[in-house]
Amino acid sequence: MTDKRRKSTTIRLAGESGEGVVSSGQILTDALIEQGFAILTYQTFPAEIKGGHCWYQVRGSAHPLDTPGDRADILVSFNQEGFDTHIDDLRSGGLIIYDSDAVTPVDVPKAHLFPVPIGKIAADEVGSPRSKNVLAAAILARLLGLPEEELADSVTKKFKHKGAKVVEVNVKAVTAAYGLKLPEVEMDFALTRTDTETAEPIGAYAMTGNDALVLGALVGGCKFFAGYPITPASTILEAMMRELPAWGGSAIQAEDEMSALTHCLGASFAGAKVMTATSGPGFSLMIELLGHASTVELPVVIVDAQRGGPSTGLPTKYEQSDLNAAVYSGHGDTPRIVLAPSTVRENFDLTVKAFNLAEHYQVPVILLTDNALATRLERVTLPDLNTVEVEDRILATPEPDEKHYKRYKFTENGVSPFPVPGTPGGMYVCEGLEHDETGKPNYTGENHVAMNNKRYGKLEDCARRETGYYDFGAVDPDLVIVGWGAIAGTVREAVDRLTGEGLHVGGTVITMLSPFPLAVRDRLRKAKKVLVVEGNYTGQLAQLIEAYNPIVPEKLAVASAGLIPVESVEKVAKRLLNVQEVQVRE
Amino acid sequence: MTDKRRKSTTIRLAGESGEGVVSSGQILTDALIEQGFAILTYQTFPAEIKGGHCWYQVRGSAHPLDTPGDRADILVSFNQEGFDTHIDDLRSGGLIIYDSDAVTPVDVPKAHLFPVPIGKIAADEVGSPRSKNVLAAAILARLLGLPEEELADSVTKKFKHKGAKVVEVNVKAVTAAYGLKLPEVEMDFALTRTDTETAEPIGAYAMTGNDALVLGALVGGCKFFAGYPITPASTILEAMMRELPAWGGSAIQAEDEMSALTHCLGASFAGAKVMTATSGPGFSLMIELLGHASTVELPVVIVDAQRGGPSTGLPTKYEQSDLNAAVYSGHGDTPRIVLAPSTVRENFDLTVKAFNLAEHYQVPVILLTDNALATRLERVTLPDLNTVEVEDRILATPEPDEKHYKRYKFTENGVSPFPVPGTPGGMYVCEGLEHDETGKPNYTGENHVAMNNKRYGKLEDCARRETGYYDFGAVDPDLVIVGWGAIAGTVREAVDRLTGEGLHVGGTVITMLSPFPLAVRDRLRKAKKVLVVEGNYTGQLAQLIEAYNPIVPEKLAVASAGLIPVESVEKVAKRLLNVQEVQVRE
Amino acid sequence: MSEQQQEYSLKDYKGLMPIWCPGCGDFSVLMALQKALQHRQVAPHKLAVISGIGCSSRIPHFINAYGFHMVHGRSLPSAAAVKVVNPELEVIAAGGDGDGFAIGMGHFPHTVRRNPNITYLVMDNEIYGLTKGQTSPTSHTGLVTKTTPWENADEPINPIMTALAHNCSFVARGISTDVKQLTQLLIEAMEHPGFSFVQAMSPCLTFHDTYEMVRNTSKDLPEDHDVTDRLGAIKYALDTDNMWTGVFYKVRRPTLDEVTTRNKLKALERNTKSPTPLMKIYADMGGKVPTSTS
Amino acid sequence: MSEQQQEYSLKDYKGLMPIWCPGCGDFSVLMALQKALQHRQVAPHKLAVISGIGCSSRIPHFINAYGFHMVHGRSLPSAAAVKVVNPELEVIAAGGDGDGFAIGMGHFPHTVRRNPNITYLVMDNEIYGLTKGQTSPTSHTGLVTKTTPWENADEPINPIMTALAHNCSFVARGISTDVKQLTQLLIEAMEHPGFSFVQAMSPCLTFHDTYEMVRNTSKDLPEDHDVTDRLGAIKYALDTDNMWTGVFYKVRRPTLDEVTTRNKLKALERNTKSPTPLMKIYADMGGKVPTSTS
Ligand SMILES: Cc1ncc(C[n+]2csc(CCOP(=O)(O)OP(=O)(O)O)c2C)c(N)n1
Ligand SMILES: Cc1ncc(C[n+]2csc(CCOP(=O)(O)OP(=O)(O)O)c2C)c(N)n1
Ligand code: SF4
Ligand code: SF4
Ligand SMILES: [Mg+2]
Ligand SMILES: [Mg+2]
Repeated sequence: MTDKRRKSTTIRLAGESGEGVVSSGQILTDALIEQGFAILTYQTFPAEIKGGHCWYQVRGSAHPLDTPGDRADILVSFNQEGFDTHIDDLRSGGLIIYDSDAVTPVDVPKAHLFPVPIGKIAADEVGSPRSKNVLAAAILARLLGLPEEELADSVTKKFKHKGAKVVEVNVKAVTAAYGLKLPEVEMDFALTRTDTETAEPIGAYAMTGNDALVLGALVGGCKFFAGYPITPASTILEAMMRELPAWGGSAIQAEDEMSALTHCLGASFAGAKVMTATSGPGFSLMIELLGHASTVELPVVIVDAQRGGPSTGLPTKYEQSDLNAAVYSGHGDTPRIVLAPSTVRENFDLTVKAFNLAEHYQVPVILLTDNALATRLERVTLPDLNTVEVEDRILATPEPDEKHYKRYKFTENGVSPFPVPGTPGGMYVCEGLEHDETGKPNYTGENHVAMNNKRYGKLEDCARRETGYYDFGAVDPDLVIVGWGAIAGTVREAVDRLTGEGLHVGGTVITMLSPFPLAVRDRLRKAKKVLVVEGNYTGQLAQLIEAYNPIVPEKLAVASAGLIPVESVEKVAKRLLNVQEVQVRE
Repeated sequence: MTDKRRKSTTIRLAGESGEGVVSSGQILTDALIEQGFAILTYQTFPAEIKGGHCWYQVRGSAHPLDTPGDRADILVSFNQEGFDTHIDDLRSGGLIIYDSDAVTPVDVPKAHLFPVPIGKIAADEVGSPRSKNVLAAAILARLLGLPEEELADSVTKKFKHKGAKVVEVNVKAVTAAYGLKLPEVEMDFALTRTDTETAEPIGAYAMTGNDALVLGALVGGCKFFAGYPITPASTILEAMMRELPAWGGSAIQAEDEMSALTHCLGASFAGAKVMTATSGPGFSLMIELLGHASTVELPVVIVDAQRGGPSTGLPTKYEQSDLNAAVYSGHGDTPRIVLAPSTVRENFDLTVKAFNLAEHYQVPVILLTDNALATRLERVTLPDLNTVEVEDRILATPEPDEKHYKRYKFTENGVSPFPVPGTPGGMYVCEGLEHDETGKPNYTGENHVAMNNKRYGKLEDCARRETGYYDFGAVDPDLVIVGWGAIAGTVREAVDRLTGEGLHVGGTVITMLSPFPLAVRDRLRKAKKVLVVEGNYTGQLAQLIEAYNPIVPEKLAVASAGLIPVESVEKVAKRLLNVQEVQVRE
Repeated sequence: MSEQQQEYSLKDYKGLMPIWCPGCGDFSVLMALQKALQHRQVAPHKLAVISGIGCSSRIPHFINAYGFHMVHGRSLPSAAAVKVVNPELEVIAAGGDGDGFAIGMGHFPHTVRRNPNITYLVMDNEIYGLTKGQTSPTSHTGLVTKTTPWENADEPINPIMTALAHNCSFVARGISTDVKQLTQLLIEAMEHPGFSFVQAMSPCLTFHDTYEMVRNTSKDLPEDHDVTDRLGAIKYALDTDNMWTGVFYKVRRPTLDEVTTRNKLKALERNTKSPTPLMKIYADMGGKVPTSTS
Repeated sequence: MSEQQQEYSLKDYKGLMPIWCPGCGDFSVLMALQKALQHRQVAPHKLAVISGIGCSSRIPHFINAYGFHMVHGRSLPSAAAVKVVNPELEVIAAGGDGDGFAIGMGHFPHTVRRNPNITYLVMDNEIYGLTKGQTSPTSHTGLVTKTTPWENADEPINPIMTALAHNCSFVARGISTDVKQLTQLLIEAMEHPGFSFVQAMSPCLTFHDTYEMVRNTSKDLPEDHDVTDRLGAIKYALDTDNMWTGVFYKVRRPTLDEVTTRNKLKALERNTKSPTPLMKIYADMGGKVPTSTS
């Protein structure tokens, strides 16, 4: 079975927040990164500041990864709750490492137990109870096949700034871990690099989705940012506050999300490329201004890093339930572009694209990411800058003594050249009332129709120019599995596995939700069955596809505060194909 | 042709705002009301305070009316702009009355001209330039067949409070009008009451949509209102500020729309039936709170009196483009009920229903009306109070010393009894974070799924209990014309005319947009063709139907700052039926 | 408990276990509030605690009462409405400095103007705690945080001054480290008829430890300070050397619930002679017109 | 016109014909603004006028300049950002009392705190004009309007006091009936480096005629009023007998555009030694690191 699937190992650590779960995971992740492995992480924090259950998952491989993995190959649990909550997510035949002084294993079928008195070793042998995290990380590193010296090096580097004493203790923890007797397990957790030459590049950087997004914005030419803190978009605000001045721009922490977007609209009116970032509740507050941006035709990129909704909801959990909000929110007929990246690399690419489209079409562009994508660390390749296309706004060149400049001039594709304030002869009023070509309020039916045509004409042009989705898997598929956002990785991996089993399954990832990529229709119509996978309750993408397509997609819509497992997708796909009986050779 | 269509006369007055256009129309309308005729008006104001072009249309009949009429039978124009702008909307063979000192008629095909020096008569003969409005109204009254004394009585009543002198002048204007020589016209404008006995009742009250809505709220038990002024919902706020104390309730003018809805949520939490009213821009500002209401399960009625969008848009024009906003706005999976009345009477009925559903399901209910419905004066029948069902919230009866009261208890239909603060033993936290049955925050996947099931379960129950649409016209139609909101009257009248011509056409008015009335599907599927008529650019209802139905409805979506004429609907309907050739006997 | 029905002990006001970081100032503020409630013997089921979002705004869960966890920044309008609908409830709005003076700033002056008879308790840590340490509107100029790596340049909001500017009918400041005084202030605030604003300095150990600052600069308002003297109160509010604590200002104005009740009485009285336009139609439809005597 | 390029006449500032009611105070305010602009010889293409929604907020159309008609209540954050992006523009935010102190209230204190170098002109008619006569936040207690048939019971917002409470760097009041003084105030406001707030009393003849009140109570601030004395200014602001006009207060604080420019310089300088984390990656990708010398 592994022949078609690339070798990877998935590790999950679980325990009480503050116990070292996350730091232990990070030490391991850093070591894997330094050793040149691909990694992809998934983390979930409690919404409380201190305490609460938390877990961290990291998957490592010598090959690029699509998901952080469903079931863990190795589970590490520092306390009983971690053990009890996650034991069912351990792969059959997997290994569970647990603090033997804190956990009493009950009823563990088909798993290997590896009790280690982690706390005790840390306190007594290493001499520092806080070294638990390094100890656990080192045990894991050893299982993954990392040599002791390399891990010691990595730990040394990591703790150098805390002084020699701390380094010494932690290197001791590494030694202790490598001295332990390991259990006999039939599964081989070691990561190997046998076929590195034929492998796809795994990339030079390990970045979070949010960092990739900010980099994309800066490369895309963002010169102004305003935002208000909110999980999981706060780190975008923080990065922008730190970075933008160094890039010759300005960032402002606003008093609320309405102020944030209003600042952006002012800056855009003044000619700058602008962005704001928020999550669901803040996005809901921006709706009036989103419609305003659309009407006055100002470029702006609005990031909605989705979290569990509705209302304040599940602030630290993954969910993809703001699609309807992004595509439909706002009174009146309000055109906007909505992009949805599905990997950390796409967070970079589509942010650049978001700026290009916003500037090209003078329209608000919503970038829908989500908590999983925002916080995951993923190893990525970044493009050479020369290959990155950056578009600027088409500027107006009025006669210096021009009167009644036509800011909203009717053109072929609806885009009117933009006069930057300060340009002689370009004076106009940027107007949110319905207006004529000069920006003067005008409420006649003819004008309203013409202006709606102009505004939606831009979207139509965009729909013609942009593909907005990509396909993979079988060429003439019996079933197409459709996904968007972070869950698309799940679709990719599922299609990979299913085609590996000889099934005619294709995948489609939709990266542009508005304007809806109509060409997707043909592919979906040709397929015998369609399955839409998304992390929300009502099946918002399925409904959107239906709204534009006279076909009935099957739904797999689950909002359960976590990524939908590849297995679930596989199962439904097989049911749809009536292939339950197909024998999967082990 | 008139045999199937009921006799009516449509009058349009046009001129500069402030010239007496509206007051003249109102005098005529009042007289018609007093004389027991059905009336239905349509007005459009300039968005400016003073000046600007305005017009007023009133249709009178001895029978109930569905629309204010497309083309005018009689056009009155006080100035050249009024003449030029509206002459094309005059029915062929109709009459145009104009101030002969202010208007030069050019190129008027198939219309009868009636030049009257209105201004001059008012100034010289009547002795008051301001009496122009009564003069014009009296000419019209005469053409409609109202006896002079009755009009004089009506005018006397209207101006009584301004003193004997004003009354005298205005009665003189009536006399002057009745003394004019009328032109010869083949069309008979007089309203007749020949078949009153068989006619449907035309109702005892002439009310605006907004007034009917407020009455519905008060009858429905509304005890708290908070709002912020905005056209065309300001008159709801004004009426509530005036009325509510007299009904034992309280109303608050808030500092913005977010405060308005927040006030309402507090009052609802305290146990009151609550409502707020706004228009598009204000509705967009309420979105975060709408999602909150949905999550914390608080009853609230939110009126969105739609106007032309997007953004500040066309503040005084009719448009129905907030459907998407009402149905889909808000991050996360956010259940809400959306009702859309289509007549002044339905404004009453559906407001009562909105309260009933809000209270029954503890869910926000959005009532989508529009500028046409809000401002139109229509003669309506109101029901006997005994026939009006009013529902109250199901209250909790906790044990006085109960601990951890289950405010969000799972039940059959998702509705949990409500503890009014002050009730011993019912203490809980009304929680916008995802929560368990007691209201305690809970972010597990199982709980989130269960709570989404609970919240959407209420909508499913509602979809089972409520019909949400009604049909008329042919029983087994070849074409079904679908409409919602103010435009539904247009659909009714069109179906009336088409069936009158022997065509198998049916009509469907959708009055509940969320949860979507799935039974509508069967009717639409059975029809050979479906045509959706709505006053917006993107065809929002058509898309909504498509989102829930694997059929392709044809669209007729027009946003042209006015009602879509019945004629246009007829034309497209015929095209779809391939019956362009059908001879319509005159 | 049924035997002592009339007597509420401190533990009768305890809700869920607080989930704040050890050492968080909010623990003491919660304690002061519970003591004040006990002192006033407010029946838990007649108490409504309404908050926004933030560490501090979690407080409704920690009190045995009817609670309402609103969205971020909007506790005040809902708290005011609760009092309008049910004037018999003791209504407390509570939250943080970000909740109240950033996203909630638009509602504060207007709630002050309407003067609902509620108490508003702001736990001011001069930082955004829940979102992990960003600059807040009360953060001092020059502060370096995750969102002000180049130093905060803004003039901080002065909550006491803001309240006084709008003629807030009760204005006081306490500190989490003096639970006794804070308890007293909260008792007085609840007893005051009208909108009572209490700023409680409540340090965030995790993201911006202001314990030292609070200790070093706080000082009781002088005994002879006249609480009816608005200008005098303003002087103390503007003092940048000392962080004065105690009651700054107190004035009696008609409360929102008094006004709405008065309007109802006026209107019901008028119903007998000249009902409102819609009330007339209602009567026509067979409805019974409510009057002040009915 | 090209010959006199350097000289702008009053008519160079005229835009579309105002559509206000005859007698509306806003005509005079517009005139004063245009005169002030002419006095300062601001090039029309270097002028940006940003407003919210209301009768008064229509003003961008009536001035020959770059205009931005924002949504209701949100002129300030956009005006501030315009100045940050292009400090060479003269930026004026303008609007009504409802726009600024009802729906826009949340942004006022925060704009004051950040101190962008812009001028904010509020045309205060103590009513909602455009929506046809509802009570506004500055309407006096007791006023009867369409929305307060039972009398307005709220304490009005005092805009001057509000500005002073947040240490607004320039605070002045003028009246539409004294165009000369108002012109002078606007000139001074534009010249002041920082956020300049000018309240212009501007009666609405149609819905709430305050001409008489303005005439009877307005009074020039005494010659000897010290504009650097915040408490002194507050005293005049709180005076309920006289409506004082003139400059109340003036203080020099770093402006938002100065701060953002300073941060850029700091950061660019640091780029040479230690670029920011993402700048490092950018350099790896082949990007050129900007520095203060490049
Ligand atoms: C609309 C919206 N924007 C942003 C947030 C994120 N958020 C939650 S609490 C908070 C600020 C908390 O600061 P404060 O009110 O001072 O409370 P503290 O945690 O310091 O007690 C923010 C920005 C949110 N929940 N909703
Ligand atoms: C979000 C939103 N709410 C309400 C309105 C309606 N509205 C337009 S102007 C206005 C108030 C105008 O008052 P003010 O700002 O004092 O200006 P004035 O007309 O008196 O000059 C209101 C409530 C709106 N346009 N947008
Ligand atoms: S983060 Fe700060 S405010 Fe929040 S609980 Fe911890 S100490 Fe208290
Ligand atoms: S309504 Fe009032 S504020 Fe508006 S233009 Fe007329 S007078 Fe001026
Ligand atoms: Mg705080
Ligand atoms: Mg005003």
